[in-house]
Amino acid sequence: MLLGRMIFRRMLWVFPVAFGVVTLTFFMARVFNGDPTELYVPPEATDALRAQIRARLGLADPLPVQYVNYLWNLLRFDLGISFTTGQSVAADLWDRLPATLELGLVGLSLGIATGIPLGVIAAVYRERWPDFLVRGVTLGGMALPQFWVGLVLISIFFVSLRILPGPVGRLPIGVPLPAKITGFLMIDTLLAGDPALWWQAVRQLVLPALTLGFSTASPIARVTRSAMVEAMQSDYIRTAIAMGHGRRVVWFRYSLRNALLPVVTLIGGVAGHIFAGAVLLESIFSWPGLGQYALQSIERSDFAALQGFVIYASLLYVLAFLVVDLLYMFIDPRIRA
Amino acid sequence: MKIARLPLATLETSVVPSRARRKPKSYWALRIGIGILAFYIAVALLSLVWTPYDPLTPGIGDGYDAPSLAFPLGTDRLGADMLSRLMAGARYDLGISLTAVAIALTVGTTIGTFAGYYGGKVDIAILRGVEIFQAFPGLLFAMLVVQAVGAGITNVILVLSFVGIPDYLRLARAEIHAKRHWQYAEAARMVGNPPWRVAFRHLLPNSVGPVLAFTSINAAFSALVTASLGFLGLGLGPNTPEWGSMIARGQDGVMTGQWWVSFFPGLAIMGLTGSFYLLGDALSDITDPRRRQ
Amino acid sequence: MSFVNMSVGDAILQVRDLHKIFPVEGGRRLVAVDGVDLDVAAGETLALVGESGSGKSTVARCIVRLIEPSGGEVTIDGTAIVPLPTKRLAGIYRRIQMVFQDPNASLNPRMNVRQVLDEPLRLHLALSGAERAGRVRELVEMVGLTPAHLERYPHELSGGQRQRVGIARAIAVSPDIVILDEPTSSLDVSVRGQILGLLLDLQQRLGLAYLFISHDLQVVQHVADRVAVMYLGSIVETGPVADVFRDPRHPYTRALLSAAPVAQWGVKRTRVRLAGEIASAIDPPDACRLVGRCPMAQPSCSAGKPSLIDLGQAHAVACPVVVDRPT
Amino acid sequence: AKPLVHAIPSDIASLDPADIRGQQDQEIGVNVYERLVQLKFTEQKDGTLMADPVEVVPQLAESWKVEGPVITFKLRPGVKFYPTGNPMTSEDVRYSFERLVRITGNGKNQAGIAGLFKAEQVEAVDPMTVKITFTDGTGVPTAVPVALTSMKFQQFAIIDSVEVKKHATAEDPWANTWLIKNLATTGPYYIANRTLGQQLELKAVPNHWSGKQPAFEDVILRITGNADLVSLIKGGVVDYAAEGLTGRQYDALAAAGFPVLHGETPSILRISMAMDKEPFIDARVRQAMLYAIPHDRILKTALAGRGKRQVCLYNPEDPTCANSYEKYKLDLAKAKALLQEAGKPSFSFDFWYSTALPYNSDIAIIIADSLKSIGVTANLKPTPALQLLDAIRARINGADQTMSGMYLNEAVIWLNDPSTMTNSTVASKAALSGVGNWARYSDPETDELHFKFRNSSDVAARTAAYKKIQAKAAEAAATINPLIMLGRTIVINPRITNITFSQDPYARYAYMKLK
Amino acid sequence: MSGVLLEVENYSGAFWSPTNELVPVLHQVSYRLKTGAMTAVVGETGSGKSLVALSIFGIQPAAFVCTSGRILYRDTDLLGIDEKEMRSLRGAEISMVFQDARAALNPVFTVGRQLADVYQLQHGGGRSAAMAKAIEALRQVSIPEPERRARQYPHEFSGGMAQRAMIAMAALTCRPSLLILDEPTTGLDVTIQSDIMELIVELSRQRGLTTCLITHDLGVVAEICDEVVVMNAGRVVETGTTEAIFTAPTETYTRRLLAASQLLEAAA
Ligand SMILES: Nc1ncnc2c1ncn2[C@@H]1O[C@H](COP(=O)(O)OP(=O)(O)OP(=O)(O)O)[C@@H](O)[C@H]1O
Ligand SMILES: Nc1ncnc2c1ncn2[C@@H]1O[C@H](COP(=O)(O)OP(=O)(O)OP(=O)(O)O)[C@@H](O)[C@H]1O
Ligand SMILES: [Mg+2]
Ligand SMILES: [Mg+2]
Repeated sequence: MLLGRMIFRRMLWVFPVAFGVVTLTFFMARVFNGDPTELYVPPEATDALRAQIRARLGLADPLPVQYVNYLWNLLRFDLGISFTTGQSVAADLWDRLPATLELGLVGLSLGIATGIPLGVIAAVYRERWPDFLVRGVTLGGMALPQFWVGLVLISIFFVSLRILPGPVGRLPIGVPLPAKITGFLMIDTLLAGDPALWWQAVRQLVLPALTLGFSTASPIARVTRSAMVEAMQSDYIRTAIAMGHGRRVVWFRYSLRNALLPVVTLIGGVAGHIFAGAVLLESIFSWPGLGQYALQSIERSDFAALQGFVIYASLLYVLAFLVVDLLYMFIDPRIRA
Repeated sequence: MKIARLPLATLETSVVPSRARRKPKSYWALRIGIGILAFYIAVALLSLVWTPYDPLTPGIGDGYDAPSLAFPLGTDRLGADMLSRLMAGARYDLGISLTAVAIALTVGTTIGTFAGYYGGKVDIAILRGVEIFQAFPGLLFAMLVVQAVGAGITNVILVLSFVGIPDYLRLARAEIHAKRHWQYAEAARMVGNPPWRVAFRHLLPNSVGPVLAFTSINAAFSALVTASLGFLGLGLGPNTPEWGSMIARGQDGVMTGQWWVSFFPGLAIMGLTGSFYLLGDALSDITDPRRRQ
Repeated sequence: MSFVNMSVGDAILQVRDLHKIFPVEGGRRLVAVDGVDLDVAAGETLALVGESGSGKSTVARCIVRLIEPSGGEVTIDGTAIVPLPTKRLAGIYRRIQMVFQDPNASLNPRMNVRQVLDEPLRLHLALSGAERAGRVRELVEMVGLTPAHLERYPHELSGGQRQRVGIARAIAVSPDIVILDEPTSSLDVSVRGQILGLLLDLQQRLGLAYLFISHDLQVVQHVADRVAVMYLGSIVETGPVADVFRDPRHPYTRALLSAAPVAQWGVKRTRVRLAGEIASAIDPPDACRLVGRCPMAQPSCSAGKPSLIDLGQAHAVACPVVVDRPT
Repeated sequence: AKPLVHAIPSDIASLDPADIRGQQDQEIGVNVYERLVQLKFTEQKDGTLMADPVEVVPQLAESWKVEGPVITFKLRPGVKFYPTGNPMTSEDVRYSFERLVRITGNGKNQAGIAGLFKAEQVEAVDPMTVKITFTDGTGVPTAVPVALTSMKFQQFAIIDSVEVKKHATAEDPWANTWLIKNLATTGPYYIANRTLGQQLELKAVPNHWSGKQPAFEDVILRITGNADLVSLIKGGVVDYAAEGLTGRQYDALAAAGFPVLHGETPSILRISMAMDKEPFIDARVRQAMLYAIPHDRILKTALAGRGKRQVCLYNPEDPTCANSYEKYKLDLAKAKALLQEAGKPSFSFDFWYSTALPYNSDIAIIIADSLKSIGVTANLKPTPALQLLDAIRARINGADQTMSGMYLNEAVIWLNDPSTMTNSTVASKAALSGVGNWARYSDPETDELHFKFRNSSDVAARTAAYKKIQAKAAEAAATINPLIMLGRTIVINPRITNITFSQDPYARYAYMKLK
Repeated sequence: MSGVLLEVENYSGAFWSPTNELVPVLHQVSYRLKTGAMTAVVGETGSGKSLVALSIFGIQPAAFVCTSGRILYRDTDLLGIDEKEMRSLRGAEISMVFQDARAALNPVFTVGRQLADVYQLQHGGGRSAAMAKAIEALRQVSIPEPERRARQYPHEFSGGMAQRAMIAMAALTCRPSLLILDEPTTGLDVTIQSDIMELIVELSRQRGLTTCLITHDLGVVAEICDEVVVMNAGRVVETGTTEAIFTAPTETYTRRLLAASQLLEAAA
């Protein structure tokens, strides 16, 4: 009951944050980015034409009126029309979401699936060679720019070894997408009963997912390691050992469960970032996801698209932390008290 | 039964190796981290007075000259000397991340200390505001602002420090908030210290550990973001020998065999961020209260 | 109102009807201190005993305004501390000081002994640098340290030495009364004796009054003139140490005294047992706080919280049951 | 058969010919729509097709008649729209052109250049005949010299009026929203498949009216973002790329056996100097800048040798081209002397350019380096496109004076005619002219000549006038000083031939063939 | 008294200091725990009481190095056996109760689950049977409403109750012969302390346990222990029966310790 109320209170907090984010985004975009009219007019247009367009874009109103209009439209999920795609921003985001989610989920799972065991290994072999190895590799994973790792992987696996396909997005060129059911190619291809297509999609996914996995596994491994080290020095682990529990039980059941708490927080943050689009990564792999969309809108000052994207990304971030907090309430009984 | 009092034993000679589990941490991470950082600083300082060639001058070589005696790290697309640019780049990447971190650190911890010590409504208001700012993904925020207000060192530094402030604020706030009822803080109040003195003289210096450890992480992040901005062409001026933009300038060589143009700046970035991370590791270890006993 | 815990002579510290309520999760109230009256006379030691969580530290912290009391009055030599605007607080710290339980935690790890002792002098007294240095040296010697210790940092001192520094800091500005919150409980037995000796010695030399908080009854017996026993935010028994220890009246006092083992061979105790664990101080009912654990509980115990009943010779107890039926 | 894969840097924003928003939209436009007339190509030795700068040949119009300001088009019979099957009539042409002038956007502008301002100027005489009366900006019928040539541009595409009208609504009377995403075309290709942000697949229209089927039944426009094109081309996944590659990468691909074709299309790099502000008030200072431009270095280092020096204000193939800028060869001594003479031996200024094009920075760096040797410091100001446009506009309108110094840009001279460019960038700022005159160049004689001969049909006098204008501009060295003709460089898979080059820098898939 | 269950023989050890030197902390520690007896190990903080006890379990801090000596349990040298053998002894033969039971219980599992896990480990059997045993054990240490308490988490327990649960785990769900208690009542309330001590005495009498009680509370020792080992600065100073130690201490250190805890001549 108390738990329910805590969850509810925590969820309510999303709204003021969302409102803050939207307001900030709006004014930041208006104040910093100037007048988008120029995007809509040919360079040699006359001044009268410009005024006409300005009015059509709703930019002739005073700023507060624009702001209220924006909020009102937002309530109806209307984020405006993107100049570069000619689509409604909401539809654009929705279209690109599956690509980002799919890559993000696979990359994140990869990161979690390797990061946590690596962290555990490093912790239990603390200050011995497996630890140094893990720490060295993960140090690289954190210190190397993601775009750089991606480039290197492409040049190795596509250019030199030619065992993986090039960075052309989710499917090889010329291969049409299966009918959109979930938007996830891993699922839709199978639903369409086309395992060959599934395999093609998997091959396209390998390099970007590896890059993403590498850069997410690294912090996860490091946090896991230090949390495990801390947990393993705790009194309750000493108790578990003294009661005769075996090493595996001690590590994976008793320590890891406690060590997971900071890891969950980290994963929440990382997931927030990833699902908001790994900007440079998607761009390098021409992955048609939200990150690439964001980058393009930044490069072309696509006002509406950018604003819509930032709102989406921030809300996602807020939601990720909401999920983390809720998870926390389930993992850590102390918080429920 | 009574055991005779044992003679004052000097250190036993036989060390039983099977029970000798491990040596405690020698500060290798700290040493390596400081070593690399010192090297970078030295290079940055040296580049102020000497580089093999002028790092800003194009056309010294033909462009894409492979590493040779004349150009130990080759030349870039415009024929500028890579080694000179790499050396000068230390100034920018190091300078930017350190300055940004210094600003974020100062502003963030000051506000955080106030919020943490005084608590109450102001504290809650600040925390909520910070939460909103933190909802913006850092790199994206930096890209957005730099794209909007324009490139340039000052802008990049300001944006990076702005991105960092919330973290310091929260960290300092949490530390101070937790410690403000510690006995030495109360003792400090009882000897007549005004609140600000308790907060800044007594509490804050004792929270440097976590803050310092985070500072390294933040510095690494700043260096990476600087490089990413540079890579996107959103960073500093176009001819600035910043490593990220150097990678971007050399990106076209990756697949055509001129690997050195983007390889060396990549290495430089990794060295710098790596050393920051190592320092962060070491510092959080060293300042861990359990180690301080 | 009847102040049964009257001290000999004039009270230098007076606490009247002190309350402290902490708001806790779910809008509930934790009543940590529930109407405490205390008097401490100049040069006297009043011990405040009771189990963990009974509110001893909270009383102390309210008195020196480290936390804001929810109600009540505190005066020191006739000057009010509670209530008093926070801005004027600094002045009272010249009259009243405190020594904390954990000498380790109460010293700033980044200040050496000299800085620790210099700070109160600088903040309170208009002294020149040289005068302060002299005073600092005087202080360390007074607490049994040597000037060589001045440059040391807390981690370079033993627990006993740290507590000496804490004591020196408290007496630096020559207060009238020092509150000692379990000053020896985190020290080793062997050091405990030395610190207690030092405290008694200082009391004699400087005419200090002590409010001595402890749960170690042996120590209390050793140092205190009078004792007040606290249970869940209220004082349940008070009186001269000798009387209370010889003839404890409140069931809780008896249980407490009988639970303390004596480090002597062959001494057998007859324990007065209390059932179960200490109740919670959250939203307490208006009843005797011991109800439910008390072996002598009567139905009437649940009807209202008993107040102290004077037994004469400054001995008072908050239990009508034992007053009616003496042992 | 294997489809033709064309790598494009970003997705298409709009398919509506009247509302074209970017380069990508234009590229798709020339391939899916058709116009009354089209470019005239001649095959070169290397197998590429080079478009004639002026002459046009019939496409949807079978023939036409020019009578002063009036052009009467006879439409080709039997042309059908795909997929509706509606026959093309004069109403479609009239409707298409009416949309052009009604919708706020790029099309309206282009129509104005051609001399088309009002819907009433287009008249459907009978189902197969359209009569257009061209006017100047004030509505006076004038024989606009570029009227016919303009008709070949993508904006003048003929759309299926019957189908489009079905999608018109009260808020959107011109069905703009529908046409942004849908086609109503007679063209050789239709969009078979589109994945937003990833790719667009074209298929040849079955039984096209021309009776010719393209060699590539299937064309895929693949959005590659920042992905490395070299690896994609080498890996054989991309057949055609014209953007996103550096000179070095072209060289490397050429060395690897991939045909790298360079066409000298009139894409001109030019600099303007703010002549109303220090340090560029003195013409000698401006001339000194031009004498310090290292054309050869720019060509070699930044452009890998592709391109050539440009010495005319106008299209070099234009008869009005007078080579007036020939004298500004790299001559540092002369530059120094001019500065000395002007009493400004050293100064610094802001050097503006857009970040949109990768080689802009390289060129700016090289120019700045050269200027450094004559004691002048150029503060590079790479600026995102929107901010730059904003600032430029503010300066031209006089709303904001923060911009000064030098401005580097690239422009394509689509029309082989001097009037449009002169009107926009050389003539003084007025309601209908000077909208691109960043330098604020102002010369009464130039203005007079321009307005007098702008629409003149006296070819010789007109040519002389513009030569005069050009010579004056070169002397003043302020507005749009031409530096380099960049041209267009394309890399293709060796299996492909018949690549087209034209003033509009676009690929035309229907012409391409397999070797 | 009868035989010796455990004997610590000349046990010495050192810590690696941060500067990579070996700092000796235990010097030839020797004492015996007699079968069925309750032996107290007393001494000041840092005298090495816990370290020896942890060494018996092989769970001494990682930086600790044993430099010499043997720990014999039923004639097996515990220092010589491998991890697997050691594990089979833990809980089954030797069991331990730690100070601060709330920290010694895993915060993210229910108390019942932790007890049941140990029961299953030691005795096998199904999960629900183990849980029933766990509840039973909680009942035996006088925890009211054991069914409900078993479903609670350690932070929901008071210190005294957690210590009871800890004792239930170490002495009841495990069935050891030797029970080591490291300051089991420090930090608890005085009245609760007495209750816990009484519980310990009762259980060890009932089950015939050999008990080793580490404490610095001499009052407790005087009251309940049979034998006393006095340690100081990593050395055993004196051993003997409680009566002997309290009535006729031979070493000055022991005398000082006794005097201090009785607050005799305290000011000295
Ligand atoms: N800041 C606080 N917020 C909420 N509750 C508090 C706070 N400080 C103390 N309490 C509660 O007030 C009650 C009295 O605490 P206090 O520290 O005064 O007890 P004590 O008698 O000094 O105990 P101990 O012997 O453990 O020091 C306890 O229940 C405690 O949990
Ligand atoms: N991890 C460690 N690193 C270095 N020294 C240690 C470590 N743990 C314990 N020591 C040292 O070992 C010695 C013995 O410690 P031990 O914990 O056995 O003492 P103890 O008698 O149990 O004390 P207490 O009564 O405080 O529990 C002490 O001097 C202590 O400082
Ligand atoms: Mg207390
Ligand atoms: Mg111990």
